[in-house]
This record gives sequence, structure tokens and C-alpha cells, in this order.
Amino acid sequence: MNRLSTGGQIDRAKTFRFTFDGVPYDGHPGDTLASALLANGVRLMGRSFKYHRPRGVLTAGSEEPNALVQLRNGGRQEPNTRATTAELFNGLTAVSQNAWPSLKFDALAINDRLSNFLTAGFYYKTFMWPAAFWEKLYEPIIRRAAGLGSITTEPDPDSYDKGFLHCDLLIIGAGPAGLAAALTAGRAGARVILADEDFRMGGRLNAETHALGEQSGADWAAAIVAELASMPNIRLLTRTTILGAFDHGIYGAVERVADHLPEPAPGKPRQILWRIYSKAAVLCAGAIERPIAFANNDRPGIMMAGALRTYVNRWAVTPAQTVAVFTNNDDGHRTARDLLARGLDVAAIIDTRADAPACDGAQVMAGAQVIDSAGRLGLKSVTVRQADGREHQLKLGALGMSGGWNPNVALSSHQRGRPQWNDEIAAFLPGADLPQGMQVAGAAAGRFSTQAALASGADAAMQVLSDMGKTGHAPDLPMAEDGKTRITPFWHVGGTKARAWLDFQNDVTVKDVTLAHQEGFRSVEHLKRYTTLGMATDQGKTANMGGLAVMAELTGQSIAQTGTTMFRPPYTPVAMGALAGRSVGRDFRPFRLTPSHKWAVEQGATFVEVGMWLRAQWFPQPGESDWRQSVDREVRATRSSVGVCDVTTLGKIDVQGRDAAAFLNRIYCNGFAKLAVGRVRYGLMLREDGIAMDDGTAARLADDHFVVTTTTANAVAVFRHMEFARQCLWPDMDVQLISTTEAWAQFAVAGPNSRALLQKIVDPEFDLSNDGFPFMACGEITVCGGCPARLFRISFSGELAFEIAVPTRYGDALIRRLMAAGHEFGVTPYGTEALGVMRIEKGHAAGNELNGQTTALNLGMGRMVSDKKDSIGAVLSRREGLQDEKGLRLVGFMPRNPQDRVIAGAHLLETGAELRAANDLGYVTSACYSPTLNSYIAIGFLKAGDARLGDVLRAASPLTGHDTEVTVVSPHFIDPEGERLRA
Amino acid sequence: MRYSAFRLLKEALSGHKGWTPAWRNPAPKPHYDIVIVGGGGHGLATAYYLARKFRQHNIAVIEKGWIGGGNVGRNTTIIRSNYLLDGNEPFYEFSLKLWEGLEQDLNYNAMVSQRGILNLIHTDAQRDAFTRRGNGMILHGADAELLSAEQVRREYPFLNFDNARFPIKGGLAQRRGGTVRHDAVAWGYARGADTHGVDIIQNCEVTGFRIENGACLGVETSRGFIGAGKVGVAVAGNSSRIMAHAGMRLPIESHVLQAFVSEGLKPVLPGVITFGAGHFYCSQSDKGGLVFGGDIDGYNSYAQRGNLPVIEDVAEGGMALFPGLGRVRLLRMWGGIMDMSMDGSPIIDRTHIQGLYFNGGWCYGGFKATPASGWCFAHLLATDAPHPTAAAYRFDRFRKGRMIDEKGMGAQPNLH
Amino acid sequence: MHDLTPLTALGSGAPQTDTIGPVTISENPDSALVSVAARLGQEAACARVLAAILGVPAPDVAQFVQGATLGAFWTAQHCWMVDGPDDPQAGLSARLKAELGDMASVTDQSVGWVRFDLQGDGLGVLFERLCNLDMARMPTGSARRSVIEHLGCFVLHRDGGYTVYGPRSSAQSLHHALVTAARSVF
Amino acid sequence: MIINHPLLGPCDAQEFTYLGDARLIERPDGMADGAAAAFFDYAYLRENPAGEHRELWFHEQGDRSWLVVTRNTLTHDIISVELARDVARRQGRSA
Repeated sequence: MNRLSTGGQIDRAKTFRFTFDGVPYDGHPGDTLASALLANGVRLMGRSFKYHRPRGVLTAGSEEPNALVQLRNGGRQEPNTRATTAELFNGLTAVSQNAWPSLKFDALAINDRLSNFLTAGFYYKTFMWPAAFWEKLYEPIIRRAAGLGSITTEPDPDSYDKGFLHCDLLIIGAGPAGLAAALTAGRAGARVILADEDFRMGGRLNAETHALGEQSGADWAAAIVAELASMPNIRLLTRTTILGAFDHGIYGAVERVADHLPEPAPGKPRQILWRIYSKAAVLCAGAIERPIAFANNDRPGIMMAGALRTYVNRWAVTPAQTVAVFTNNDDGHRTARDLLARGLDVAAIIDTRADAPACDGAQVMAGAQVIDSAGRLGLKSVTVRQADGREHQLKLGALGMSGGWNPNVALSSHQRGRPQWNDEIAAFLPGADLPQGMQVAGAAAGRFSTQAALASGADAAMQVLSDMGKTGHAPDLPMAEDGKTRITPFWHVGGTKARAWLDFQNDVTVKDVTLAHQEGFRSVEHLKRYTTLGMATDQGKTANMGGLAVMAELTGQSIAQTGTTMFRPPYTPVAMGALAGRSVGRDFRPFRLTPSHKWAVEQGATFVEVGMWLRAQWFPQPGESDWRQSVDREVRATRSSVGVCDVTTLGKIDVQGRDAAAFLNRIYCNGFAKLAVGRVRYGLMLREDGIAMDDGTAARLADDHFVVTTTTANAVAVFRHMEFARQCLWPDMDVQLISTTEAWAQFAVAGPNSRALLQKIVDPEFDLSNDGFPFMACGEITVCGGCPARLFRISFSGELAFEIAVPTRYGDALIRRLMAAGHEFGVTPYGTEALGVMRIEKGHAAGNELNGQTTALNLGMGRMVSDKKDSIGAVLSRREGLQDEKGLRLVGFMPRNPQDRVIAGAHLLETGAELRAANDLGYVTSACYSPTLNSYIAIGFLKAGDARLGDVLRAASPLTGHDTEVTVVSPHFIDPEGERLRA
Repeated sequence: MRYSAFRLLKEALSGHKGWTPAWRNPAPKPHYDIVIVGGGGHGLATAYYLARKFRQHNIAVIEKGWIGGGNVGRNTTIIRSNYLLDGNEPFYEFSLKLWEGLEQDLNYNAMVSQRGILNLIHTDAQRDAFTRRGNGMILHGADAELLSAEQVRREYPFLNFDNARFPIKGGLAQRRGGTVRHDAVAWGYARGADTHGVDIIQNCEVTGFRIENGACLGVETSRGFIGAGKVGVAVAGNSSRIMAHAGMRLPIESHVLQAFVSEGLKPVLPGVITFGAGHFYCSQSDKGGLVFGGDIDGYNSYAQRGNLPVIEDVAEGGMALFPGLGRVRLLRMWGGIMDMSMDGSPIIDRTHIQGLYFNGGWCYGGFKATPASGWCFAHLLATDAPHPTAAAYRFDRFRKGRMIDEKGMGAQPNLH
Repeated sequence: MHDLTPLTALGSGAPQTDTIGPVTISENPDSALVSVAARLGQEAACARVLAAILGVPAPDVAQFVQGATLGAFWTAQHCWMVDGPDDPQAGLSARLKAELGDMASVTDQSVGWVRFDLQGDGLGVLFERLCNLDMARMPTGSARRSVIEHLGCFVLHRDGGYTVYGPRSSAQSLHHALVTAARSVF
Repeated sequence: MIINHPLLGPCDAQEFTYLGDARLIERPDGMADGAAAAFFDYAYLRENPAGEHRELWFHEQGDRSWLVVTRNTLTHDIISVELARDVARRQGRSA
């Protein structure tokens, strides 16, 4: 066991059982999977991406590149989970990934032997012949070898929430700087959110041994957190990663509320995506230690020195009893001291600096370098070259590397900011161009000592308070270490032919960077993309700096001149489920239900999605086995007697005001100024570019009141368009708009018996006779003894027809009443399919024809575009390309054999013409079987179509295997003179 | 230097000492016959084809930063020719054919992977529209296949078939569609152009055009004036900024399009899929990351980054289509600046200024167009006549009312 | 009086109430809702008459006011929604139309919206999961339009609770969102 | 992004629908001479600046007002926000 007998922020009284690769182990509350595995003597935790090298834990945080495991199983299987951040729970199961047949004996470790062939970008130079082999042979092999963990493709059983938080100050990171900032701002009454990715707030204070005042760092942190928790103006978010800094102070955050539990409680989410709206933010994200590249520096047991210290201090575990530290800075010595204090055997401090300080209890090898390591599945020894050139071997089980610390600038650079190089700390600091409202404090700002971190956090909060016009008081901060960390940059051990790792996960070595330089890939972005440096799941948090430094050395430029690649969100990877929230499955988008929905369900209707709406598509009757039987019956019944269809989904806009008529006259291309009260007119709306936008009717209920209908699909866009015209184009017209789509349940009552049916429910004082209420009449009436209603005599089917609207709450009652009253006429409900058939039979354009590419002229309505007035779209509709005499025209098609199907989407060619684009004459937009004509019919756009009535063409659909001879006919298959609808 | 497995073997055994830079780093000459502004995919392809296919000499590509740093280096790597309109389809099919022979032509493995693209169908109207499209593709000599819901299910059993808000009713497949390793396209063309004598000049920003008597004589740059017989501008994303130097306003707006990649996963997604009822399209890269995207953010932007609402919208689309994605982690998001044109289609044309040529307005379609765009722009520059497959991509189509509007959205760029 | 039987927006004869933890979510089908949009040039006059009808000044931007019987909230510049019990005689919209004459366009919206009344402790925490309104900046008497699960809704802070008005056709989806969020929070 | 609505104060840009250049307010007179050229310019040509851009946003999920927002397209900083109706009137547009 590698658990130290005392110490650590773990609950030794409780034991958690867990398994890794099927082997059971024990751990404690407070452990991560990584600390628990180390405690059980497990150093080997994964395999690298490319060479499948054995790997152990490198870090103690979210920057971990190596120790990635597949957590849980079934639908909860979660690939690429960092063992370093996975909080242990009882029953946790994890397996290793990217290894076959086992972690210890991985067949693809052969890649390691072949590494000399698998250099940076090798794949760009080969696998080109023969061309067809790429998809068939090379690529499948590469794909199988690549990737890391796997998903099951089972639906994720957990749910995710989204939420919105608002604050004066968001503090990112609850280490010393963040806690000091929170305390300062919190005590002054500011609304503060303090977020930390860890499950225990305190940051490095939990990992260090030095005291704050009289307390240990961890105790001080706990006390402050307790005080903060008691303030109502402070919100503490543990287990919460700020994933990105977006415009104007908006931050994305993911709170992992149940990842430390076996599974979320019923109804509760696994994670919550918070969108945080902040007036100010302080980034206190600390710093990340960087490795030193030397030959075979990737073995299990070699880790960051700070991480080694963290494991010992926070979790009371060590990977081995005998350890060493390889450093270029004073912080490495702190690790050695902490390890010594816990009774570990520190074989040496190998310090690259000639002027390395001494260390009590450990041998310091100044000016020395670690030049190699040994141990196949775990570190056994390292080879050290001393300042005098002598080499000798140290037997040990763990090595801590410290190449210095990089301030964690990621979030400061999510917008335009470029970090700036600082020679003193040999690292990049946040640049000047920070996200709006952001300050940086603590180690993230290069303030590495605890004292400096505390002070800078408090200062940042004071600045925020002063910007808010609040007065704050800097809290009494405890005395803490204020040491200066000297560093002499040292990036990689030279003079070796062996591979020295920079990017552990993606297996990018110093040699790869050298090759990229040799081949001209010298800009940082080229370097990254060519070698894949920093493109792994850790986004190069430990890797990028070393790669840049090696490239800078090769080009002879400074690191500042070399620059960095872009920091992009998310800070650490985010589960897709959290980003989607509750909008999944059937809840992806809300439903809109029609007023007759409940009734239609009772009738056994088949429903179809129309935008957000669910509409009845048809109403199957007993004995009907095929949808066509139902639809044909509904059409025949409507045309022979009467049918009823819920048409509530059509957009309805009440247009009111003194200038309503003049307004509509500019919105529609045809005239509306002179429409009489009590009358309806068909209107065609153009976009300003002259293309048809939408069509519908406008009914004039009063001088200053119209009801406009839009197509179901365009209701929102038309409303927006009309508001644009009203507010931006003609701001002094007296026009008010309001959508009333939801307020009225509207039914089409169509067929020769529609009047007779309506007369049974419309209150008797209203005259529905042809004279009293002629075609295109409208009026406000009452039904069923006084229920207010609107009646329109309009027809989409081509039959004598009405649309009747009642307040939505009565829609259900009205459809039931219509069905009951219509019993004697055999009234038939019809769905969208029959509606579609009847409109094709009548030759009305709908969505397939009004597709945003067609003009009034194409639609056969060219003459509607008035040149007597200025209406939207009229001018540009007159462009030559849109006025082509031989252009597309809407026509009808009858197959020569009535039972030959015509396919919507078929293209039109001369009979006998070869199936080539050059012979393309147009296309079929809508097609159906017409039970009225006992034939398939279609409408579509044909070049010069109006001059080709009677011609025979090919309607070819090679895609579906249809090729039908059709005769060009008028699109008005039924009652072209309109006698029925005027009856 | 020729790349091959043999060469790789030889270098591996001799310490990789022999590899030479993929392209030179020359100083600009005072004058070139043809200067291409923009070292992105389109500019580099133009230079390559000018030198290799149109036998032009004395060519330079001028790039303000590093080559391949624009949209060719920040896209979702999809190639396809499943376009609807006659103005587009022949061009994109030409492009797809060029992709098919690209690696052998360039001697550079750009990992052209014809794994197929599938556009899902969720409504009858969509099926009608895709039928029209698929038939058009076939008429133009491209491949298209209409799949039933059952066929889609056989190929992608893990999509949401049983609990979907917008059920999958089928799909339009193009088997020859797929993906290409995007950076390698820029590098391959750059290396090819360099091999044929093209000067690729990086870190050289164009600050103006020298125009006298209605003719363009060259470009002013951060490294001095460079004279040119002809200047071709291929800087999609920044077209308006550059062409403003020539006093032109374009039928183009710049918008940000975000794209995303997940952590690496073992193979799960065989081809490219496009959700038809939300904003989401996805493929899996050879490294294992799921590469996906959605809609543009929708506001004018040159910032190369976007905002959360679109990210959430894309994730919702992804989860709605593929419920197993929940525990897949999004690794990185980025933004590219799109030249969104007024009809959603590009422009490859002369300008009213003699000697100044323009290539831009690619909207989302730029990456897949790279080879044909380069070829057709080279054709225009070399012959002063439009290539037959790009004949519709003229400036004057808006004045004349001959828009090529695939989506039917009209003169509102953010809707294309 | 006509004999058509109304359905509530959730599709049954009687309104639905859900109690989840400390929160009660009640469908309220009986309230009338009428839009009043001032005509051009009549803005001040319209606000005056509206104030007289309400018995309190017409609500300012993002405000909700409660008069003796009727309440009103601001929806847009010179536009309000009036809510409260339906007028037993003429109906609320007819009454407003009569009193406002040609000062305003008056449109009955009573059945265009579903109304949910929310009461109980912790509603602020509930709304955090529903919409981006800053509930700490929504004192009693606030009214904002917002988006809840893709649906455009009005959120009103009344004395003693909140009201959410959402599009009636999506009443079930909105109800599902409210209830699901409440179960998640409480 | 946050748009500081002249009436409602800060609102999430997600509540808005974007249209484009605020020049779209300046619709030419369709009955005037030269209307064809004027409309071509109006409908199709854009400055598309990398910098300050005056643009139209519709508060679709709010008060349904159209706003003219002046925003920097490089930084996304918002410089000013006005009601489009006020801008239109100021520019001399009337009934």
C-alpha cells in the first residue's frame, strides 16, 4: 500500500469499493480515482494515443493528459475521463482504454517500435497508391488505432439542466486569490458567484503544507468557505468548471452535481449548464506546472513535481517510497522538502541550474540533467548526467518534474486577448486585451506566492467594488509564505536520439518539433497542426509551452516572438448532454397542438409534424389498411358532401389602425386599398428582392381592422416582416399588429353541403345564402346560441367552403358540434393529406411552390404585381432574369396512363430526350393521386409552361426509378371556372 | 521531393535528415505576372492550377499571416456535390472529381475519404425537395441515392428513431461525399505550387491596390509595392475589407460560423450526417474526434469566435438526432469568418477594374469548393473567360435577377 | 348564452394544479387577457383612459400594476395587456373597446395564452432553471417577456406569486417544462 | 451578447433576431425614376465594415421593437442602441 499512515483530506473512517479493469480496490471519501489507484500501488493507468506507450498519472488536476479511463458502463459509459478529477464513489467502475487485449499487453504497442516511421505528419507522405485503398484499407486501420475511449451508442439515461445566474462578480477559482476576492466582495454586499472545478474549494491551499497565520492552508480555506457559505449574497459553485468567456460578461459553466454519485437521484440532473451573466469577473485559475522533456520522460511514475506533492499532502499517497525531483526552479525543491517531511526517500534533486540551492535531507545535483529512464510498465530508474558529465543511475519509483509554472491564462484569451511573455517567471501572463469586465489575480496573474495571491485577489475585488460605486474593506489577510520562486528556463535535455515527450497524450516529441521545423512548419499554428501538439483532450495544457520553446530555440526567435496558439473554449471538455439540457428526445422542441387535438386523438387520427405543430394527417376508419384509402375517402366525401379540417395552424395577424389598408397595400403586391368591409381578398406578398414570400388572405372586418392569414410555415417571418415595415420603413403609419393565431380555433368546412351544415350551428340572424354571404365574404357572427365567431367564405379545396373561427377554448366543442350536426350529411373530418390533394386538384400553390425561389410570374400570378403603386418587391421583381418569357411557369401534369405515378421532385424533359441536365425543362413540385379524377396528377414548374399545354413530356425521377409520360395541362384540374366555390 | 512509402522508409532509416521544407520562403519580387492575394485554400489552389494546368509563370501568393490560417484551417472538412441548382451543381461536381484525384495529382495525402454524406429527411416536403435535388444531381452526372427510413436505420442504427420529436423519414445520400483533412489541402497545394515555381509570401499584408486609369497595376503591401499583370483576390471572410481598397462594395456580409470537435473516440460514425430538423451536421475524423457544426451565429462579425446560444443549439440538435452523444465531451470550439453572399452562392469574376479579379462569397461552401474554385479562378485569370462550370458566378447576377439561391432565402445573407 | 363547453389549455374540463416541494403550479383558465395598443398620436390619451379603467396609472416599461379588479402589464411601447376576471356583461375586450374607442386597437387575447400561477417558496431558484430573467431584479410589480424552453412567455411578479403566460397551443409543453424543472430543483 | 435595450435595459441578444445593415431603413421610393438601380444598391450592396456597424435587431422574444445597434464587428463591443422607429423618423421617413 502506498497510502501514508496519516494526514490527507480523506475520510479514513469510510471505505469505498471500486474496480479498475475488473480488479477490486478500496479508497476513501475525498479520493479521486487517481489518488485511490496510486494508494493501491497502481501506477499504470492508460496508453498513449499514437504509440500506445504505457502511461501513469502525470498531474493531479484537470490538465491530465495520461490517466484517462472509461468510467461507468451501459448508457452511462463515459470515455476519456481523467482519473485525476473523477471523484471516488462507492461502486465506481473504470476500465482502461486504447489498449488491446489488456492494459499491460497492448498489441498496438508495436507502434512504439515503429515510431521511427510514424513521425510527425508521416501520413501526409504515404498511403496514396492505389487511390481506392485509402477508404478500404489504410483509413480503417488508422481509424481503429486512433481514437481513445468508446461510447456505447446507447441513449444517455441521465438528464441535464440548464440555468441562468446573474451576479456582480464572478470569481473563477477558489484558491487563495479567489477566496480573498470572494471574502472582500462578499463582505461588501456584492452579488458574488465563486466557482471552482474541484469538489473541495481551496485550490493549492489543499495541496500545500505552509501555514496561513496560525492555520494550515486547508483549514483556513475551509473556514473562509464556511463564512462565504453563510452570506446570502454569495453563491458557491463547487464541481463547476467555467468553460468559456463569451461576449459582454457572459460565462458558460458546467456544474457536475451528480458525477460523484453512483447515479443521479430520480428527476435530478447529472449536470447543469449555467449561463452566468456577470458585470465583472476575476480569474483566479492558478497555474499549471510544465514538464521537462528528456528521453523516455513518459513512464508511469514520472509526474509533475507539484502533483507528486499534492498526492502526498492532500491524499496521503505516494506512487513510490523512493523518489527524485528534476527541476529548473525553486518550487521543485519545495516538493522535495514536503516529500522528505512525509518520510519518503528523496534520492536526489536534479536541478539544471548550476546555482541550485541546497536542500536539507536530500542530495542536490546542481547543473545536472535526467537523460533517460527505464522501466517498461513503470519507472524503475533514471539516468542522470551530472554537471561534470558523469552519468549514473538512480533506482526509484517516482520522479517529479518541474519545468516551472504557467499562469492559467486560458479564459483570459477566449476573446481577443493574446498572452504576453514575462522573462522573470519564464511564462506567459494574461495580455492587456482581456474579456470585458475581467481581471486576473493570483498565480494566474503570475503572483505565485500565497501572500501575493491573497493580496491580488483582495485588490481585484476592491477594484470591482469601486467600479460598482460600493466601498469595500480589504479583509485582514493572514500572514502567508511570500517566497520568490527563482527559475532558469530549461525546456528539454539535448543531445539525445531518443524520444523526449512534449505532448504526452498525442505522443509529440522534441524530434517531431525538429522535423516540423526542418520541413517549414514553423509558425505556431503550423507546428500544432502538423505535429498535433496540444490537440489532445487536454488541449496541451502541459504540452504547448515546451513545444513553443523548442520551436523558438530552432528558429532562433524568442518565445515572445514565437507566440502561442489560440486558447478556445471549453476550458476543459464538456458533456454534450449538458449543452443540450432538457431539449432532447421528444422534448427537443415544444409541441403546438391544435384545438381539435384531443378530439382527433379520440378519432384515432395519424399525426404529422408541421413545423412545431402536430396536425391530423388523416383519420383512418375501420377496414382501411392503407393511408391512401383513408385520404381518398376523405377527399371524395368532402367533394361530394362536406368535410371539416382544422386549419388553426395558419398564421393569423390582426392588422388594425387608421392606415391598415394603406399598409397592406404596400405589403402585398396586389391592391388592398379599396377592399370593402366584409370582404376577403387573396394576397401575394413579395420579398424586397421580388421573389414570392408568402400568400394568404386578408379579410376586412372594419375600416380599420383586417385579419391577415399566412401560411403555417411563414407565420413568424411574416409578422417580423410586417413589424419591420411598420417600424422602420413607414414609422408614421397608424398600424398596430398582433398575432391571433393562438386565439382562434379555425375550421375549414368544405363541400357542397357546407352551407347546410353551417346553417345548423350559425345563429339564425346571420344569412349564409349566396347573396347574403357570397364567395369571399367575411363577418363577425355568433354560433351555437351566442358564441362569438368569425366566418370567412374562402376555399382552398375549390368547393363551396367556409372557414369558421371561434375562441380557442371552444374549438374542441365546435368540432364535436360540427360532427354531430353534420351527421345527416355524412360529414367527414379530413387531415392534411386530403387538404393537400384537394389543393393540388385545384392548382393552389403551397410551400412546395412558394419555395423562396419563385416569382409571381412563375406562379402564374404575374399580373397581380401592381405597377400602379409602390409595394415591397415590385421594383426588383421586374429584373430581366425574373421576367423571362421562356421562364418557369406553374402548370399541371396528367400521366398518359392514369395509374402511372408522377413523383414530386421529378424533372421534366422532352420525351426521348437523354437524361442530361442540358435537357432539363423544369420539375414537378407536388404530386398526388386524385380520387376525383381517378388518376395521378401533379403540378410543377415548366419552362415556357403556359405555351405548352397539351404537350407530352417525360417526368423522370431516376432517383426513385420513376419515368412517366405526362401531358401538360392547366394546374386547375377541378372546376377551373370556379363555379363550385361560388355556388 | 517526391513523397512515397519508400521515401518514408529511407528517411526513417537515415534519421529523417533528408526532408526538405514543404515550400520555400522567398522574398517578394518587385513584379509578378499574376499575384494572388490570399494564401488560403482557394488562393493556393488557384496558384497551383495556374502554374500546373494553365502553364503560367511568375506567380506569387501573398498571405498576411501564415498560409492555411483562414477557413481552410477551421472548417468541418466536408466534401460533397449535392447541390440543387443548375448554377451550382456542375461546379461542385467538378470539384468533387478533382478531390477524387487530388492526392495523386499533388503527391500529398490529404486523406480524401469518400465515406458518404447523408442528409436526413423528416417531412414529406423535405422528401419532395430532396427528390428534386437528387434527380438534378443525377442529371448532372453526380451520384445520389434516396434512402428510406429503414435503410437509414440499417446504416445508422444509433440515431433517434423511436423517441424523436421530428422522426427520420429517410435521407438523401451521396456516397462519393465525405471528408478531407483540411490543413493538408492547404499544405498540399502550397507544396505543389511551390514545386511549380510559385512564390508563397507569408506575413505580407495587402494594404491597397495601385489603380491607375481604371487598371490595377499591383498591390501595396506591408513589405512594399508588388507589381502585377493581374491580381486575383481570394480572401473569403475578408473580401469586403480587401475590395474596399479598390472602392468596391460587395453583395457580401461577413459572419461567424462556429465548429466543434469532441474528444477522440473509437470509430462510431461511418459517414457524414446532416440533421434535417435542426442545426447539426457531424462526421468523425480519422483521429476519432466527432467534428460537427450548425448554423452561423447570425450577426456580422470578423471576430473568429461565437457565442453560447449557437453552441447550445447545435448540441440540442446533436442530442436530438443521436441520443448516445450525451456523455461525449465537446473538446474545442472555434469560429471562421464566412463571406455570406446575398444569394448564398459564390462569385468568381472580373471586376470593373482591369486586371483585378475576384473570388469570394463562399458562404459555408468554401472548403468543398477548393479545387474547383482554384481551377476556375485560374481559368479566368489565365484566359479572361469564365470556366464553363463557374459561368453563373458573376457579379451582375444580382442586378439582372439571376440569383443562385439554393435555400430560397433572398437577399439576407445570414439566412443562407 | 351559447352552449359550447370550453376546454382548458391543458385540454381538460377543469384546470390542473401540481404541487412539487414548496411550489404550486396552477393552470388558471378563467382570467381574461386583452391587448391594448395605442393608436398613433393617441398614446397619452390612451394611457389616461387605461389608468381610469384600472384605477391606477398604466404600467411603465416592464411593469405590472394591479387595480381593484383588473391588472395590466407593459408589453411594448404604448402597448399593454390587461388581465383579470372577464366582464360578466360585455366581455372584457368589448368593454375596453367601448371605453377606449379609436384611441387604441383592442384585441382579445384571453384564449391565445395559457396562464400558470406559481406560488410558494423558492420560485427564484426555480426560474433560474427556466429563463434568463434576473429574479433578484424582478420585484413585485415586474413583468418581462422571456423564453422558457423555446417558448416566448410573459413572466409577471404579482403580490404573492408569479404568473407565466405562454402560447396556448404549447400549454402542455410549457407545463411539462415547469413541472420538470420543479422536480429537478425541489 | 448583451444588448442594452433603450427601454428594457440589458437583454440577452438571444432574444433578438438579426436582420442586417441599418441601411435597410433607407428604402428607396419604388415609383421614382431610377428605382431599379436604387433598389439593387439597397437590397444587395453592403459596406460590411470590420469595425463599427449599424445594424438592425428585432426583439422577437421581448417587446417586438426593431433596434438600431451600433456594434464593433471585430470586438463585438456595442457602442449604442436606439429604437429603429426613432432612427427612421429622424432620417425623415414618415408615412
